Amino acid sequence: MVLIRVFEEEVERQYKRARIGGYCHLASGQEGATVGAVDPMERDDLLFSSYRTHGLALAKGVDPDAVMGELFGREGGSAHGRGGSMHLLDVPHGFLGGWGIVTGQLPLATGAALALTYRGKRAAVMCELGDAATNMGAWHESLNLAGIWDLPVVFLIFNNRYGMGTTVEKASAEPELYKRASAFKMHGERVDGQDVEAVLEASDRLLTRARNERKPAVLEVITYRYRGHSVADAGTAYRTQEEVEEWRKRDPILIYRRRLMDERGVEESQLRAIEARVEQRVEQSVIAAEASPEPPVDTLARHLYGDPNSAKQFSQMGPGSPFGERELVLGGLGR
Amino acid sequence: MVLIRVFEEEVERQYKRARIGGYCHLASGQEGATVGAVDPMERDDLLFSSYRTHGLALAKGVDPDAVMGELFGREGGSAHGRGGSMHLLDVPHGFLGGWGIVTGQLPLATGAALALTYRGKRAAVMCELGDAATNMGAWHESLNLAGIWDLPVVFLIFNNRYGMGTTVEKASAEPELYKRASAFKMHGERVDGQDVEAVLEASDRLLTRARNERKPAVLEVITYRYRGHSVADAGTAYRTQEEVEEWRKRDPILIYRRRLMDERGVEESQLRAIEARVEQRVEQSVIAAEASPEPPVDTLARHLYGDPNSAKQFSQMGPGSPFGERELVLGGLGR
Amino acid sequence: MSATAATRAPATTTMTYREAVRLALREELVRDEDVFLMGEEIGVFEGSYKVTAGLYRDFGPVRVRETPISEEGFVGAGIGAAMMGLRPVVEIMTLNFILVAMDQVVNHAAKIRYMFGGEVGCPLVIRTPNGGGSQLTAQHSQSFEVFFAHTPGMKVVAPSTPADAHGLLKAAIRDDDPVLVVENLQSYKVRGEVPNDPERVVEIGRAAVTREGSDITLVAHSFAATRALRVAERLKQDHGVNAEVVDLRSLRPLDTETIAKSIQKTNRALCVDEGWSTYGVSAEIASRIQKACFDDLDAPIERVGLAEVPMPYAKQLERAAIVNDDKIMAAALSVLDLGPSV
Amino acid sequence: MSATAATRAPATTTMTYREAVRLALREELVRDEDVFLMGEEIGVFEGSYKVTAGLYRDFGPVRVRETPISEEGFVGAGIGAAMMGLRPVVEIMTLNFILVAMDQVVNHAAKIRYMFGGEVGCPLVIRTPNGGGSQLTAQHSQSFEVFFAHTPGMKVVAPSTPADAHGLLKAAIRDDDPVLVVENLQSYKVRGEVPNDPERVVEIGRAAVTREGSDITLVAHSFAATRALRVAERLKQDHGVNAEVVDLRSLRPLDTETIAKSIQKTNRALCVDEGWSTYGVSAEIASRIQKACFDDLDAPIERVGLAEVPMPYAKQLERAAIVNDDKIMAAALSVLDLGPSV
Ligand SMILES: Cc1ncc(C[n+]2csc(CCOP(=O)(O)OP(=O)(O)O)c2C)c(N)n1
Ligand SMILES: Cc1ncc(C[n+]2csc(CCOP(=O)(O)OP(=O)(O)O)c2C)c(N)n1
Ligand SMILES: [Mg+2]
Ligand SMILES: [Mg+2]
Repeated sequence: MVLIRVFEEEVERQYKRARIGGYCHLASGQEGATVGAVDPMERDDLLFSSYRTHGLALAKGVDPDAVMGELFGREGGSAHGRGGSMHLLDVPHGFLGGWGIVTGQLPLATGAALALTYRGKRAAVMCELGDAATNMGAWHESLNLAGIWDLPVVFLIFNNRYGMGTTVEKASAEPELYKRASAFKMHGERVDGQDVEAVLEASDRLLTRARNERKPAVLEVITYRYRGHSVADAGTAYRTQEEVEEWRKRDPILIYRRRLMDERGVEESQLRAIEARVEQRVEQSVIAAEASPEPPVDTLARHLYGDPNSAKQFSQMGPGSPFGERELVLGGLGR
Repeated sequence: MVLIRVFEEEVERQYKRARIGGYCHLASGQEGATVGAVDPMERDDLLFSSYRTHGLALAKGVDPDAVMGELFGREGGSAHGRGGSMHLLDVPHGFLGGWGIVTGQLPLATGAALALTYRGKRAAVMCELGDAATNMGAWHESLNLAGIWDLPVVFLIFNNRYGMGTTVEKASAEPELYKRASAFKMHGERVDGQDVEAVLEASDRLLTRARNERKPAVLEVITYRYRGHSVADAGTAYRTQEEVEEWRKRDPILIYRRRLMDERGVEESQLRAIEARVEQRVEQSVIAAEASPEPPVDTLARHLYGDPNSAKQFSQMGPGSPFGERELVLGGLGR
Repeated sequence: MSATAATRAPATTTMTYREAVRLALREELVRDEDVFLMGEEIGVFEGSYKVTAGLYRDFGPVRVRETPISEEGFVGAGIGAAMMGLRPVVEIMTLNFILVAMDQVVNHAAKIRYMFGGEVGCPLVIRTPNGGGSQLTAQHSQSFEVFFAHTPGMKVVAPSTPADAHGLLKAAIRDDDPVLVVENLQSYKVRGEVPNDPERVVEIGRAAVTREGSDITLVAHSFAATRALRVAERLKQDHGVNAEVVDLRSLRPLDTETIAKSIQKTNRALCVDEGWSTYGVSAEIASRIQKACFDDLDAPIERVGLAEVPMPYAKQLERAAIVNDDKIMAAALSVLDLGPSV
Repeated sequence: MSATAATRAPATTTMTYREAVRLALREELVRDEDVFLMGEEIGVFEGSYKVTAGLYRDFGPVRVRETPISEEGFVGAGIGAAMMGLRPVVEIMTLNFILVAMDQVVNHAAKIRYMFGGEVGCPLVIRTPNGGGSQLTAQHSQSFEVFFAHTPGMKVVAPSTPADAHGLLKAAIRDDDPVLVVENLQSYKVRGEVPNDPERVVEIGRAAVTREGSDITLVAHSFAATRALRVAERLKQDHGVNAEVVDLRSLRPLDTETIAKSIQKTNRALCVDEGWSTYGVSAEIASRIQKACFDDLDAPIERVGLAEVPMPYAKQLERAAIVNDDKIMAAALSVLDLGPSV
């Protein structure tokens, strides 16, 4: 949690210094939901997320250097600088991406779960989405498919009360989102996202159930984002400063920190030590990102196609092609 | 009911004689559901339907001559021969079409209901769809919008047990389809479609509620189609002959006929008289269709655009246009 | 006094493209009770790109209707409302998101009037910005308006100036057929003069010669037309070339007459497009020119567009992918036989 | 005995296009455990157009997966499964219905590999028939494969013969990138020879000269390529014209080299398309030809396609709208200066 918090604070600083560009969605306030949901995941379990993806990637074990590198647009980034903040990915760690179209990741997660069953693997898929994403048709189709095909997937709703500036009550005819699982005879439940251990317990239970019984489920986590929808949004037009302050009092890190000290006899100094290490780690990720090379311009067409025959397939497309395309792309496919 | 039954029997005959072409979806067996649902509709109420539309159009008061004329592809048809079996329409009678894309009519019906509230009209929209259509995303989005905006629309599910050859149980994670309304905190109920009066009671109640309280609802009507999915489908690959026979025993016309005679003291002769009139009416619709002119080929581009300025807007598109387009379309817009 | 004041009132006002769109919406909302706006975050949030700022406050939640994230649902609802005679103006936050509503636009809005033999219409407007150039990456930087220009039953306009953004949007709102109004993220900042006349509309289907020239014709739409003008000036300064610029403004209908007239004069043509060239807008332009101006052309028609890749994130990769002034310049010189053809 | 029998075994088998697709699916299902089919009614119902007849019986519900009506959902599920290394072959009942899954194809399948810097791929095949001509009307008669040909990251093939339908589908299934295989409702009935070799594939990106000629080149794909061959024969018989026919087979990549070579020989070109011409496939073909063969052309490149209207129902109206042999004939004659240009 602390790593994510500190990491995103650094991201915001770097964004202001224009070392990071494009859309950038921070999640400070949602660390309890993030860590609680992802911690029980096993290495073979697969995680899909929306565009608000930094924390989830880090929680799933993606190297902070690869995350910061991607934000800096460097070859060392998890997508070699092609994806940016919204499109982190790390297949070896089972992080199947950061996706930018609201609810676009749900059908994909459903298909990944189908692949697990097809291959007879004992693993589960976790698919994060926002509260507002439950109003998209792809939500309905994905849950229905997961239901009729008994797929091992947990649909994880991070209900932070708003889709950009729109409240859940305004956008969803059934604002208790976990209840929407009933349209698919699917289990759904709701948990307090500011209590990391509560989230962890529920996530662990539903993931285990998915792995062992091939049963999909909906887990709604109530949480809050302190910052605006993205760095471009002040986050003040649609909510009061008081509301934000109220939520800060229930900060997931604060709550857990207190619990560790008051109930688990952890010393302040121990926590300080962790925080110090975390800050170091984040600093190091910036250094690593700076050290990583920028993608050379002549690799613009690289990664467009993956089939080894692609260059050959396109080799006769040259004549009459528009200005600049032949060298740029037709040539590039060879590389 | 009898009119619809006899009319569709005639349609099938004419299709075999190649006077009718394209897709043609018959609904014999569903007459109770159709008449029961539509009869309580007032003239200002609006009806949207899927492609299985003949019965619904007739029930809403569309002239049989206009329906048969459309099937024959004549100018006298309700869409002047441009739409065919799937695309009947009659705005004056509040029949807002026959639509071919599964669930495509739901967002439209939602928008029509929105227009009614925008104009402060005391009327309701009824939108028919099939059981399999409840698995499409547009179903979810439409019901959610109707829910948050309090729109006067009744979503009418004709659950005839199959989407082409796929059973409801195979396609829908929640096979009790009316329960899916709960994902939108919406009222849903189920009724026996072979008992026309039961359907009528429920439909009347929900339409009245929609008009007076601006409350949307889901009405699931359990029914059955004797014929295949369309005239191209024998309807034998995915169900047994016994099953069809069982359902024929609960034929909605048979049931109602008995009730009228046994409980309401209606004379057989009276019913015979009605049937005779109906057969005459259907014969007459064929004669009218035959008498109606075919759309002249030089009107191919007519109805493409409706704005009076369209011809002028397109008047400078001519140079370099593909072979045959200038006369065919650019010219046609003038007409 | 007031009379003289009136005569002294300026004929135009300088404003941004964004403000021009906003003004058009405001004027049409005032003019016609049947006009209403629908879209995500267009109310309290004032629009993701602030186009609708102030309208929710002034016209309220019925005329400026906030929607959930349900493009297929609310675009379809707009179509249904339009069938009932209302004039919905639906905002899609960016063009990229219209893909989830594609069926409602192509299979419904575009088909309705014809499919029902003219018995019902669909006076719907969908307005949405396209374009890239701000590191928004693959899923948020597209310009595939050609999909809709390919679809009979649709009308598609893509203004590049504040005056056209204002006049064409008003024309679209008053049109009885479905019109897609393509705005552009880069164009929102463009400033220009807009006539002070709430009754002025810009006719759909008319291209504009935005710069007179004799040596080559640059054909473009949306923000590419703004770039083309800049490059035309550079061509003059650096090479003494007089380039004519045709701003298409409308993609369907397409004003081939104005394009052809220009090339009959210049004998050379370069099509510029913010989107991908292959199977793109410039393909249609080039194929019509070659037919209409077969004997007038001194050189093959050239096309320059977005590199044929999804938009990459890294700044310098994105810069290499988009159609910048240098690329247009180089392409123009190659058409003029003054530079290498790449 | 058996040896001689083997040598006597025929090198090809005559079958319909429909049977050729079915054979390719069967062979690939046998060859690779990772290949599976998904789609509506492809199992018990044996496919809306009976393409998958017998496969459900022989391979069962896991390899031949029946889906509910949820194109967006199961196309996306196919993409997700492909990201995991499986090779899903998704059937969309007809091309018209892919519009509800447009976002999954254009914003996801086509973007994945590039957007993630090559760290994950999408070896997905979507196969679906396009076309009209059976009074299926506006929402069920379209051929907008150009939408996908416009999209970098996609590969699009559109075979016209049983041999190509067989060989290209197999190539698509074995390809590591997303491939849209466009079949055609009219083509399903077409008969032809298919080599008896389960290892044979037809290379993606290669057009075929299906008829040699010297006077004019007819460029077409899908069922239009079949029509073009018929018209070429008529041109020979009725006018002594030797027409060359280029069957594109692949739209992205597009084999411009083969097209250009042909026109450098014939000096005249007619593009034939079952779909709408404006902003359609033939626009790209024509604009590439005019650039590649600028000095070779004796006449403007002509295009003939579906009338620019939604498909009407009435038989004679539909006949007037579609690209029939007479229209192709007339267009060819106009290119040859043997007939009026309309
Ligand atoms: C289909 C689509 N429509 C609109 C958008 C623009 N958009 C991006 S995020 C967002 C709000 C999503 O809110 P929610 O699902 O609650 O997730 P959160 O941002 O709160 O994490 C919107 C409207 C999009 N990316 N995709
Ligand atoms: C989006 C879409 N996908 C597929 C089809 C093809 N199709 C037409 S009807 C149908 C079955 C619909 O079944 P149901 O909703 O139960 O209605 P019924 O035919 O039983 O009245 C299918 C798959 C279509 N028209 N639209
Ligand atoms: Mg949210
Ligand atoms: Mg059904």
